[in-house]
Amino acid sequence: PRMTVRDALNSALSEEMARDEKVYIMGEEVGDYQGAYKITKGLLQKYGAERVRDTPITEAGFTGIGIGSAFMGLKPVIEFMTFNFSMQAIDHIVNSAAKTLYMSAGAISSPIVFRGPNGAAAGVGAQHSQCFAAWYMSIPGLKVLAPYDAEDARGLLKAAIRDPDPVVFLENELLYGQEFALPKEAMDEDFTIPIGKAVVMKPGADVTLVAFSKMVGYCLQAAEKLREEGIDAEVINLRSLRPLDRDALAASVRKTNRMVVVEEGWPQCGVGAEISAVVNEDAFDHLDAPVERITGVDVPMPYAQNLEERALPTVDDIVRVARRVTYRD
Amino acid sequence: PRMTVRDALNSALSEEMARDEKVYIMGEEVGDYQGAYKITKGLLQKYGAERVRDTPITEAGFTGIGIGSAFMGLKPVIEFMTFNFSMQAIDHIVNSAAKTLYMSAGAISSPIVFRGPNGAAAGVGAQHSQCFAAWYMSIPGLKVLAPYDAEDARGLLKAAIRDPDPVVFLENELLYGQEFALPKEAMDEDFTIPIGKAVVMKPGADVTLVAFSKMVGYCLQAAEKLREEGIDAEVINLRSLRPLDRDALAASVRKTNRMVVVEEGWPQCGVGAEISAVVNEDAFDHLDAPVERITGVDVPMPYAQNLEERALPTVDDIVRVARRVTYRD
Amino acid sequence: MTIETPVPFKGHLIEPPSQMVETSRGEIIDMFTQAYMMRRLEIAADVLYKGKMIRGFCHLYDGQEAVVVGMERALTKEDAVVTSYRDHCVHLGRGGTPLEVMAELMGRVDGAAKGIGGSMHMYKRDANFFGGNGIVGAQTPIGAGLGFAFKYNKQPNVAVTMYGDGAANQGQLFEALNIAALWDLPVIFMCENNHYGMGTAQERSAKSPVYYKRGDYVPGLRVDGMDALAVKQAIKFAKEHCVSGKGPIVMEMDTYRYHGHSMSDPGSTYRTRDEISGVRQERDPVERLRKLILEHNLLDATEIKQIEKEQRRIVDEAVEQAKASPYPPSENLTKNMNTNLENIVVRGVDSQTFHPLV
Amino acid sequence: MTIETPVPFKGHLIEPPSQMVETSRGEIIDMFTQAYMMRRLEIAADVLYKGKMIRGFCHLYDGQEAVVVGMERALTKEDAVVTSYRDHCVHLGRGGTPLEVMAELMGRVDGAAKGIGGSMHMYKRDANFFGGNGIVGAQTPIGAGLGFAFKYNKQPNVAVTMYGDGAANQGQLFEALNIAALWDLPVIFMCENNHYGMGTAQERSAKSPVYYKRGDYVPGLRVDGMDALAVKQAIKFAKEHCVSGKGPIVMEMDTYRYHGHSMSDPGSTYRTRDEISGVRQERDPVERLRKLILEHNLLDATEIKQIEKEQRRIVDEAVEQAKASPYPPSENLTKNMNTNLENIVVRGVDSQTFHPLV
Ligand SMILES: Cc1ncc(C[n+]2csc(CCOP(=O)(O)OP(=O)(O)O)c2C)c(N)n1
Ligand SMILES: Cc1ncc(C[n+]2csc(CCOP(=O)(O)OP(=O)(O)O)c2C)c(N)n1
Ligand SMILES: [Mg+2]
Ligand SMILES: [Mg+2]
Repeated sequence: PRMTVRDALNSALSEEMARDEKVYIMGEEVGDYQGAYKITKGLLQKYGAERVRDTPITEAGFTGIGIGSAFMGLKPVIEFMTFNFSMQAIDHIVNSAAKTLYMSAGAISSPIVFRGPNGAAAGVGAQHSQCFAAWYMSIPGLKVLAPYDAEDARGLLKAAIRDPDPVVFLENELLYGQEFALPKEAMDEDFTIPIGKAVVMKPGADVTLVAFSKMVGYCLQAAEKLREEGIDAEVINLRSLRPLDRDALAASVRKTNRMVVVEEGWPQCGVGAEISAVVNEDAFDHLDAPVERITGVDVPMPYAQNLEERALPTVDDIVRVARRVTYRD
Repeated sequence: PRMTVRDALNSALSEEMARDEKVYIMGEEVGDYQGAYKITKGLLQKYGAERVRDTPITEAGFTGIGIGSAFMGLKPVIEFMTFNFSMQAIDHIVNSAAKTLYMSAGAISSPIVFRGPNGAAAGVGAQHSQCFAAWYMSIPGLKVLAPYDAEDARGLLKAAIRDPDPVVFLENELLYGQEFALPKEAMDEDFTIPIGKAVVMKPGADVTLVAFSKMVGYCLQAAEKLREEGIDAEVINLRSLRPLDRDALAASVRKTNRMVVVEEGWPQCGVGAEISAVVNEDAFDHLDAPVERITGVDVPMPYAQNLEERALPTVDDIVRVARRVTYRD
Repeated sequence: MTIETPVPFKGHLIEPPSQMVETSRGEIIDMFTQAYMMRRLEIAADVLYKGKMIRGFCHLYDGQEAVVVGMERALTKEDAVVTSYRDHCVHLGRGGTPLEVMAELMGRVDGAAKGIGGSMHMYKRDANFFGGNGIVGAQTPIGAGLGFAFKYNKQPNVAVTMYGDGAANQGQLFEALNIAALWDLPVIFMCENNHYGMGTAQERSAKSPVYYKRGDYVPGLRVDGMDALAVKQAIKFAKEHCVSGKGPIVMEMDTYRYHGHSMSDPGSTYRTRDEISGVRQERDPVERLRKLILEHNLLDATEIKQIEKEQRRIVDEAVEQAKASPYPPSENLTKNMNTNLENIVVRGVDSQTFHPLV
Repeated sequence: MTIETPVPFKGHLIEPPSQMVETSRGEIIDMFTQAYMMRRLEIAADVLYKGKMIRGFCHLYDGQEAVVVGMERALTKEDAVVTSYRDHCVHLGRGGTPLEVMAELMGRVDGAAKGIGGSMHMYKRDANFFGGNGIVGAQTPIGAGLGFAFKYNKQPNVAVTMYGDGAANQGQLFEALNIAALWDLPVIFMCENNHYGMGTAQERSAKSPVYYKRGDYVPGLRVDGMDALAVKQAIKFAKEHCVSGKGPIVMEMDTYRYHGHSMSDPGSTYRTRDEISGVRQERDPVERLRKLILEHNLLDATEIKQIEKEQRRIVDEAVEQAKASPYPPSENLTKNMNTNLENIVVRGVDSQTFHPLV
């Protein structure tokens, strides 16, 4: 079967709501309007206004409410219209959701999912294009997932909703409409993908390309181009940023001896920084070249299309840097 | 002369207020109460209530107000009682202060300083012990400083207030009362330390210890112990986390071929991750061992004293890891 | 001349101003001219968007023109303004040009933010216009900060912070109101109640959608936001209130947006077409100004046509100029990262691509 | 028996309850006993702090005991409570033991959070006590969320979220109030007005320090928070209001803290000693209960002494037990990182120190 990421997310939400009536959705425009990006389409009609809650534009308020209800055992799925607006509520995500289980010595858990589009969209400017992956993956107590394709979207979202811990679920607006093939078992109502495991999208011997979300697609394209040049790239889709699958990363480097990490977010203390450090720690002796990071340029996102394009990694950038670390340039 | 970090900060504030009447201070308990940690002691009396503003406990509100006033050309110094509470206002720090100069194509600048104690204090639990260094240093548009001693405190705070850009200034509560010797020129009213430059606190040949804030002191102590074992450690005080002094880091590694980065914050996507990645990129061929990170344990801060101690790096940890990278263990 | 505004002001903890508005022939004609131009500009933006010349978000202001047109009649450019992403016409009101708006929408160098900001981020520093803010509600403490600076500098000016009915529930608004009231800051908190925040009708987002009273202990005023003269009168009154040291005031401008929220919203799923056409017919701010001109014989129909033609020409020309305006040069990608560039190096997409600073 | 509370309730958008409070001999004695114990416990904490047995922050509740004591008379443990860092006595009110509080303050395994939480973070899940929150104001939407769950689950219970006069200006409170009111959530927003937020007197932090009216469009009630019977009456009334589907209510408990804000604050730089001793003499909540007992001849002086002795013994014993309680075992450092530990590995201070998960 084939499915768009949007339908994958939508069907996962719907099935989990059908399965467990403690699951409810809350956010701006998720009900009547069917979601700003239509991820929640039809859910209000199916599950009613008690379980599909349109909120005022008050992120701190409704995030805190969601967490309080999770403390009581409900399983809210909080939609941020985009993760940019999660900054208004980030104190609650960190101090109320992530830390409470630990602070309470295990007494109070927060089975809650925070989801929405993250990172760069197209032509929306500096305040609407930020990637929050690195910030959230730095927080103990959270789990942080980033699906790439429709299979990921279904399997990870279901796993997130079923997980008893707070999960930050980073989607990508530009992937919503993209269609992917997915295995038949991914259509199963109980299909979940384990949290904390990366997946090798394409095995290879010469260099490892690591990415999450949209950049996985770029890496696959780059691998294709590299193949034509005789460079056999392995592509790893991280899927889970916290817990991070250190073993998968080290195993791949032990095979390829080279790694390039690709993300759209800013470089300093980004996801790539962590992976570079981790691979250094776990597989230094196997590295034949420095771990290279490809990232968004270290500037707020410009609006003009030509600059926006230059502010973000391209498939060619990946090819170029992969050549460099394999000493083919 | 000798001076506590508290007096260094206080004198820097006072002198800058005397120098430029556009400088004012705003925050909770900064006036009447003389500051929760007494950093602003005496300033209300000297400069009056118009320039030393006690606020309600509404971080988003007063931070936004500070930024608005900076847009108009005032030079606010915003005190967060601790940086933990900056999360309530972080959207303004990032989206209003850091990004506006760029978004406005240079038209509107934000000469503002956000300061206060950051990171672990003692016995204050999970919600009051977080280190925000990595988060803020990931944001283009900001400058991020972290003083260690009294000299840093004076020179960097003065530089921050005079700088036309938004500066996040991360202090450490446990250092406030600590007294340091400082050179006579640091007492000068116009003494500033350049933003973006690290300083070598102790030169050495065998391994580089990199830190900021309180951990610089730990590294100096570790270097002392290492000396006794015949390991000559170089200690770098970063001072500035953004811009990061990549050249100083690479230069040191080219000399010592080994690096250990120490911080109290969480590991994932931390300051150490960035430095590990940067050194990989800039000086991979000079590394004789993986760049090692020493960090806070990846958990929220526990309250019990025995666990709190175990949650944070010690001087012995630094010694131990330095031995490891120099292959002396 | 004096004209009576049809809808009475409503005051909260304050005596509202008179409905009799002092104005002049020139002022009414100017207001019509400006409102008409704004209308044409937003319609042109709509067309360009559909033609894929504008991308991303694009929040049009048609329907709400009287708010800006009336407001600017009572302010000087020494006063400060900050608004939301729905900022095209606010930029024009502050003296910005149609070319600046159009070029910004297309991401070109002649734009208000040289193509860097985009639809939501226009600024005019020399007229104290501080944007254009994409974060709902964030402009309210910023606006209070602009007022803070006036007070600090002992300048007899006022800051206006414009926000929507949806934004009116944001916590930081209440934080800013409290501080502004405590410190007597000269700030007009101006809620443009167009009755919807995206697809959410005011009653679904606010328990008390009576925005001029939402300041609780802060005085408030409700104004017919479709009537430029009423707006002028109200802002004049509010500015006097603020500048005289009485602290902030909350205003509710009862207005309406014709377009959907942004371009991807048809704007017709959460409200009826009848509702929209009803407002158009009975309360349209441009038509109201036209009617005033005709009623008071300030111009005849041909002269009005002449104005319209001229304004259309101005907008068309701006569109053409904007289309001809170049994209920003690529070195602008890293321009204006900081004001003080000492020791600043901007990392590019990989470790060997460091950008020059210009 | 029925006792008239001396201070009238004040209502906002609501008819206040009667001053005649239904009670009983047993209830009054119990309330005295509990309030007395709380007082002793906080005094013991003060001593231990000065003896360096407790570290970090420590926010004492003495002076405010009537709020918790009265509140718990009107709630069941099915109802939910969340409060700020000033949580020791709230924990006791929810049925927690003095040992749990004392051991937590000393960071020992017998503490309410096994020594992990500390002074500001006590919890009692089986009595629906959700902490203990160190972030000023953050407990208000959380409390609304507890109420949300009651409504969702169709349980006839109420959630109480307790916050200070300083917290009453926090934006997220207004966000939570609006949502709670829109959705008729059964939530009591209970402001404990002790007139200071750290060193800031209420008038310096709030333009309108009339906290029972600060919900604006939400009904409110002002209560003598030094009078446990008044508090009981008010919470009973408020719970009925909320559970009957009328939505939230805002309460202002007029109360006082004797100690400084936390232990580093002498508490005497921003208020006069006369003010403090005046409250002690005229309004002390423990003494008021004692007076009720004596006035109504519920016990004689010796019997009261007996109770006091017993409560002191309980507290002293708790202190001793707490001192004897071990520190948490070191493997607890990484305990409870997550509920589902699949694939979780906790990194220690360096790359080779991975902690076992327990
Ligand atoms: C903090 C935040 N949350 C959500 C959004 C997404 N958003 C943009 S505009 C908008 C509706 C705002 O409505 P209103 O305040 O009434 O202004 P209007 O668009 O009607 O002018 C929303 C939800 C945002 N930009 N910022
Ligand atoms: C968001 C936030 N800002 C600041 C602080 C520091 N702080 C802790 S308690 C407090 C005063 C709170 O006063 P109030 O709400 O009146 O409660 P009280 O202490 O009187 O019980 C402050 C400023 C904090 N913990 N959280
Ligand atoms: Mg609106
Ligand atoms: Mg208080």
